Amino acid sequence: MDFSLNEEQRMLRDSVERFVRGSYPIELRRKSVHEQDSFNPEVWRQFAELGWLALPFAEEDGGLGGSLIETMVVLEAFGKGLVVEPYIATVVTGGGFLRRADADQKARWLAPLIEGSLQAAFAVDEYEQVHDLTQTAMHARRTPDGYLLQGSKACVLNGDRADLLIVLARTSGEPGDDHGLSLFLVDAGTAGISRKPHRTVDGQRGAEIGFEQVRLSADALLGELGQGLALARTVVQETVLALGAEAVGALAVLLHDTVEYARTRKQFGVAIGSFQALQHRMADMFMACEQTRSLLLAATLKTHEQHADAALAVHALKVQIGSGGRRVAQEAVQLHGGMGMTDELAIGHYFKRLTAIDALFGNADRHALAYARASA
Amino acid sequence: MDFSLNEEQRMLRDSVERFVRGSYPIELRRKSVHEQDSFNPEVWRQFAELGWLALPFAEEDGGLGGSLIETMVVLEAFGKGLVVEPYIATVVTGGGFLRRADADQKARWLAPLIEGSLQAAFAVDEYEQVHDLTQTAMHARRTPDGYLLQGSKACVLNGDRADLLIVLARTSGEPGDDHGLSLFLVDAGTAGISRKPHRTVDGQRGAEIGFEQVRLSADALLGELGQGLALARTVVQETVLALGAEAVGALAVLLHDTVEYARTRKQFGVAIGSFQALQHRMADMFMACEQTRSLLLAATLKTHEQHADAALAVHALKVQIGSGGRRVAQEAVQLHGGMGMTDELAIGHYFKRLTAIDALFGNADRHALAYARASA
Amino acid sequence: MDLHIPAAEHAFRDEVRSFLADNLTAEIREAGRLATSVFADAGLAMAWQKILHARGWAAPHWPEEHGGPGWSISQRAIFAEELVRAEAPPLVPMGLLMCGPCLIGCGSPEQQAHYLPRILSGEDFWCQGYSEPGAGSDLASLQTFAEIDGDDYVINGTKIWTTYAHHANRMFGLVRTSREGKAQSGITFLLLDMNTPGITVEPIVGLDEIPEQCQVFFDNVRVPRSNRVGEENQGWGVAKYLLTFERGGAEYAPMLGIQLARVKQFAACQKIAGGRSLMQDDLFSYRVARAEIDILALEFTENRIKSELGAGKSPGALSSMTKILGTELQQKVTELAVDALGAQALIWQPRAIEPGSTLPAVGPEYATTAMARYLNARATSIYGGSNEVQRGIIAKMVLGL
Amino acid sequence: MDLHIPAAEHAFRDEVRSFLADNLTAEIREAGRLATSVFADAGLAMAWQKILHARGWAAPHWPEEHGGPGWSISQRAIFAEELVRAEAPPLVPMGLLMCGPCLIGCGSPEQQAHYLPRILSGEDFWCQGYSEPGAGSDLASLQTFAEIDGDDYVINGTKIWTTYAHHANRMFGLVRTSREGKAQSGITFLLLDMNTPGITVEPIVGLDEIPEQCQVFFDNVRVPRSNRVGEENQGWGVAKYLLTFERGGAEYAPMLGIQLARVKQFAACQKIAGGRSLMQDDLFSYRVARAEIDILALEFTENRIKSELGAGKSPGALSSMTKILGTELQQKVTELAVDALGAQALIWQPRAIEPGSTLPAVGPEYATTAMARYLNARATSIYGGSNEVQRGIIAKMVLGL
Repeated sequence: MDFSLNEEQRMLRDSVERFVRGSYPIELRRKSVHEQDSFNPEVWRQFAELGWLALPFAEEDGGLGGSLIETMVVLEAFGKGLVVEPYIATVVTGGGFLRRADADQKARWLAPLIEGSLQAAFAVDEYEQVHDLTQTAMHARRTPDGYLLQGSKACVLNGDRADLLIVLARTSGEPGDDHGLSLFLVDAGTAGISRKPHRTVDGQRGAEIGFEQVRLSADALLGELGQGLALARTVVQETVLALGAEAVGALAVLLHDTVEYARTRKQFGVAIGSFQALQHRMADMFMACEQTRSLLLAATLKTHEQHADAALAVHALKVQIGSGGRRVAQEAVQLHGGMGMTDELAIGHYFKRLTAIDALFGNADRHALAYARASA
Repeated sequence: MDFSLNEEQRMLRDSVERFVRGSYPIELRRKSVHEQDSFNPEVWRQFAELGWLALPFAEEDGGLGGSLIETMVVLEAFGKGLVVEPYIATVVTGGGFLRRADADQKARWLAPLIEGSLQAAFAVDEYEQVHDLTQTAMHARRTPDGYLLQGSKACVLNGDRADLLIVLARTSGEPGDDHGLSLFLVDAGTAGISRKPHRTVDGQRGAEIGFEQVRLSADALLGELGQGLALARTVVQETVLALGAEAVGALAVLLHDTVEYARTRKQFGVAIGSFQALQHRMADMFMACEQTRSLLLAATLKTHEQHADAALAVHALKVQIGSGGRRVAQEAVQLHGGMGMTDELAIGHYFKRLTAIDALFGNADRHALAYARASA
Repeated sequence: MDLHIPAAEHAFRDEVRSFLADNLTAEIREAGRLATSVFADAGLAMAWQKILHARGWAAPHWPEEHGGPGWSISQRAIFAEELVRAEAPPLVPMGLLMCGPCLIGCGSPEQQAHYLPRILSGEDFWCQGYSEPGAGSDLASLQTFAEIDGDDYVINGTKIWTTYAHHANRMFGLVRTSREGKAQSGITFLLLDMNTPGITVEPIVGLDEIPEQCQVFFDNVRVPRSNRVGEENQGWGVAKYLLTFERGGAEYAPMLGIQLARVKQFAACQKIAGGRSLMQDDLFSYRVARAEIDILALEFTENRIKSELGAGKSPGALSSMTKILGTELQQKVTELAVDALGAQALIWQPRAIEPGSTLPAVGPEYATTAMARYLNARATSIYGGSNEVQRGIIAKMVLGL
Repeated sequence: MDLHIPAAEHAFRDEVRSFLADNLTAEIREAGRLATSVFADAGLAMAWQKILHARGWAAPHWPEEHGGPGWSISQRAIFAEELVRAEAPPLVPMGLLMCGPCLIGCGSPEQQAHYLPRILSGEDFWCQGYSEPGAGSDLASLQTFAEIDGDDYVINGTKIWTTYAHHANRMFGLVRTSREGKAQSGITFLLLDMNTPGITVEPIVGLDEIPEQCQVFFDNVRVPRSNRVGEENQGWGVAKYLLTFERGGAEYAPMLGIQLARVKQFAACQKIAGGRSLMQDDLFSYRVARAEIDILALEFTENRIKSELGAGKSPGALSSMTKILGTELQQKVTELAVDALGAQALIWQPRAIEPGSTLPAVGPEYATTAMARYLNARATSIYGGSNEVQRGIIAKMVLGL
């Protein structure tokens, strides 16, 4: 058992952390959010240049052949820096699907993604449901030369600017069935697609996307017809890992900043960090952060090494980032007092990001129940 | 809306509290538990003399015509004094059934109960189940002249010495069915009944009771054949209220003793009650106690006045005494340090009683789910 | 001991309901429904106050001689409950619930005659100048100084977390007039005109992107000495008096009950695995039940306090308890709302939910306010005396620690 | 970064397993299975120690030159896990885990030569004399005094919470030898023979009705000065050294995993409404899952600490974290066991569950120990440095508050 990064991974970590600290100040992020629809093209160009967009892809596909561990290293640093650009949507989730695409599909979509000229979004959630893949109602009907998509998707992250939409739709069965789901690679410019963009609470962007008689050619199908559920679950699992790494980074900053604030903020003539009640609560925050990091390690390594209980460990991680993360973030705001409630301080933005991470792909409760059922 | 006791109720409260303080010291209780099988006949004689055994029964049945409110007043004081004698098993639960019995049954069983010469026990729980009336497996078969009981009951409180067993058994249907349950008034000396007595963690006594071809005459049936579930639920509801009152009394003592201990126990040169972390936790204990008292009021008055949501309020009370009670009791032990873990201090005995109260008739979780289903 | 409601109270409830049915306009009701904080849209809240004032109902807690309706404690509770049930926006509390009662108890006859009618009518919009950057929980350490110069105080310093200072034309507040002795003993309670030269107001944008709070700067601001309430250096006592009054009446349970009912309503429309609704999910409905049980308990705790008040007793430190329980439950309820939404909770459109906004909102209506409410509710355990301070009060005042 | 287990470790695990299969007798295993505390039946624990000692495995943490097996950190962890898995009773820790390492680090060659072999063989049974009625969390305030008289110390005072003092023939402990200066600086570490005249032991009955703890009284007890460990008045340092050693190795996750698996096993036999088992109940299985997830996290936290130790670093205050997490999880797991039992949790038969008891037990076996375990587990957050003290250590040592 070995928990240390190897030389290359350490260099990668140092380089991402250097970028975040040096080239991604909070003002730049704020500008990106409020003036650039949460996407700074210059930042994305640097990601491409530094090779981070190529990281998780096989060398024969033009990638760097990095493993899950490298992705975790990048995301933890992005979590610390509260990077708002849609790395997870495009590279982790979008890229996760494209890694499993066929050669023609890769040539069409993956090459520009790695180059930095393509944005992707996973159109999965729908209204009137709490994230559950089997509840998918949107359907794709077979036509002589392809498929006809009909339905709508809610809160598609990065959906406002994505060039490529990866759409989960029903090619047979009814909502609730765990068969009959298929995945499609859809050009966002296809006729019949309409988007209502919106901001998200954590400074990112999403869209409600309508599909009205959208005609797809047969080669839009990703993987096997009717076998989309398993693939979607695999990629969601990888996405949850990435969110977990980001959360671990964000939690480290929340803990650090809160402790620093408590050491310097004076009330009643002393630093508030000298109050025992607050000390004990910060000790609890510390333990929650450490336990989260432990589960990130467990889930990443078990998935990477394909252990039988990898899926369980990923559920466990999502439970912990949701529930431990919520508690730590709420305490960080509370201990900052009024300042924690301001848009000005970074604390609140970490709070919002952790709130969003919990809500995505099923919150702590959903994953705890999934864990319970799988481990009974 | 009026939350004050009337003159008679105040006198009753004063009299029970006077008894508990003056005539029921912890040493007497200890003697009762360890030397008298948890039953001091002299104490029971005084209960009879003071009229407390007659309290909840109609005047025409030889009772004093007290309402639920009077029973709550008695039980809260008993909770403060940690009275171990089986008032709830015999008077509240046993008496609850007998109040609804026919005239002959009352003449046979209720008169000696009020007089103090009869002990009762409700034989309801069985092994391999968490309290759920509909899971009852024990059955009673009709015979030409009555019924034949077969099966066994687990942890029958006061079952070791009860003269009267009130037995819930299945006269039709299968475990899980909510019909086909009937109640029987059974002389504990009837042939075929065997008992394995045991202590209970809270200083009381119970028994595993086996029924092997036990012949009952037709008049043993309480209420209508196959209609036992509704009546059992009503009496369980009243029993839960009584347990709630006892819990409120016990919690008041735990809080009081913990605060007193914290004010006097010194460590690091100061009273431990001056440590902010402990102060905040005692404030939480205080709030939990007050919220429990509020739910006792709500549940008692709504049941007494037969409000539509009375059953909901009783579920709520059981949730609160279980979960709030557990938290307060655990904190009381923790704040007492090693002393809280000793048999010598009363703290631990209150802790055990509250633990038992939670476990009886479905714990906090069971009642929370019942509440959820009833209020959805 | 009973839960009996006298017929007169039923009649009074009917009277309030019919008034609300007739007078609470759709526009004002929308401001209540969309409010994501205890502070509704300022303009519409003031409009609503004017309507209530016309009926004599703007200040239920005030004594009759100053313009209160002369209601019993039960009547006030009924009135408050019905306002919540009708989704009326909460009135701005700084004048009606804070400054007014304080002037009634501690103000001079002249101050009462001048200010009280203008509070009732809404002509004056008050804000509260207490906290400072260095004086939050430790309010007594405040440093904004008022120096005597002739008939005036000359004020320098800054106040922070001043809710709606950018809407207000008046401020009541605490300033330091002496640095001698204990920190509490050099504080004076003043009334200010926000249009006085030297006052600058800077709104602070909150997590929910709404500028509800402000920082206020004082640069040689002259305030007539006649604007002092109580004696010089005795302002701490005035503030404490205000606090007792402010807390006594607060009731959280009715509002919480309605907010939770809304959560249940939309959770019943959310599907989970197996096609069941989220309200059929044991875990979620368990959490809802736990909140509902806590709210029921709080309702009776508040009833118990009211019945003590009715018997002329002071609720004392029990108001610290309801503040803690009420605010932490509110946080729990807003959390449940977010949890019921799944990814839709992320849709963020603060401008679209402003009353009267014509911006199109994305997603179902119930998703539009949940997140902003959740964010805003985090402040409830910070302001009004943080819950840490309240726990300290219980430990000291109730438990004697 | 990997979870790879080298082949040598697999082989070692097999070796341990086969040893346990051959040597852990049914009687001793019963003592492990019925243990409701970290202290199993003293007689059987000592019998088990003798069997391990015969194989050279009684003291995995000791250096080889003093009789340890010379194992790596991983081997020790594997050994500990396999003991737990086989339901072996825990060994009595006061000699092997506390006194022994302390003598190895701070004792004189003579003390080492005399005592260490007797610890390993089980010839000596040690108890720890630290706490006093007035010195619990604040250990440094201890008052038991040792006065010098010729070649002896003469001790007067009392110790409390002395586990198994009634079984012990030796005590190591802290006494005050000076009242000058800081409280910590007048303390001396001594070794005592429990048969010395003037020592009285009074067992304290616990909530679980088991006399595990004792109070020990000293009335002019003479102890040779040669029984001092370290210098006079330097005992605090010795005790701190012991503490570091004691904590470093503690692993909670393996034991917790097995205890929780048992809860799941019997919860699967408990029926609830609808005839489903309690493990099919979403709420109960949710609580089990939460505990299981916390245990998984703790397992990796402990792995991380081990890997730091392997790299030669000190776990430092992180051992405070595993103490808090481990004990609070243990409390949670024992709570789940009680919750799974319903009313059967009340059946109380402490005598019937003593190893070798022939008293008939009422009810199924799984119901016999759950309540005693729950009660006993409440002590785990009190002893060994209360969890309040541990949180303070994290705040100060890790967070720098």
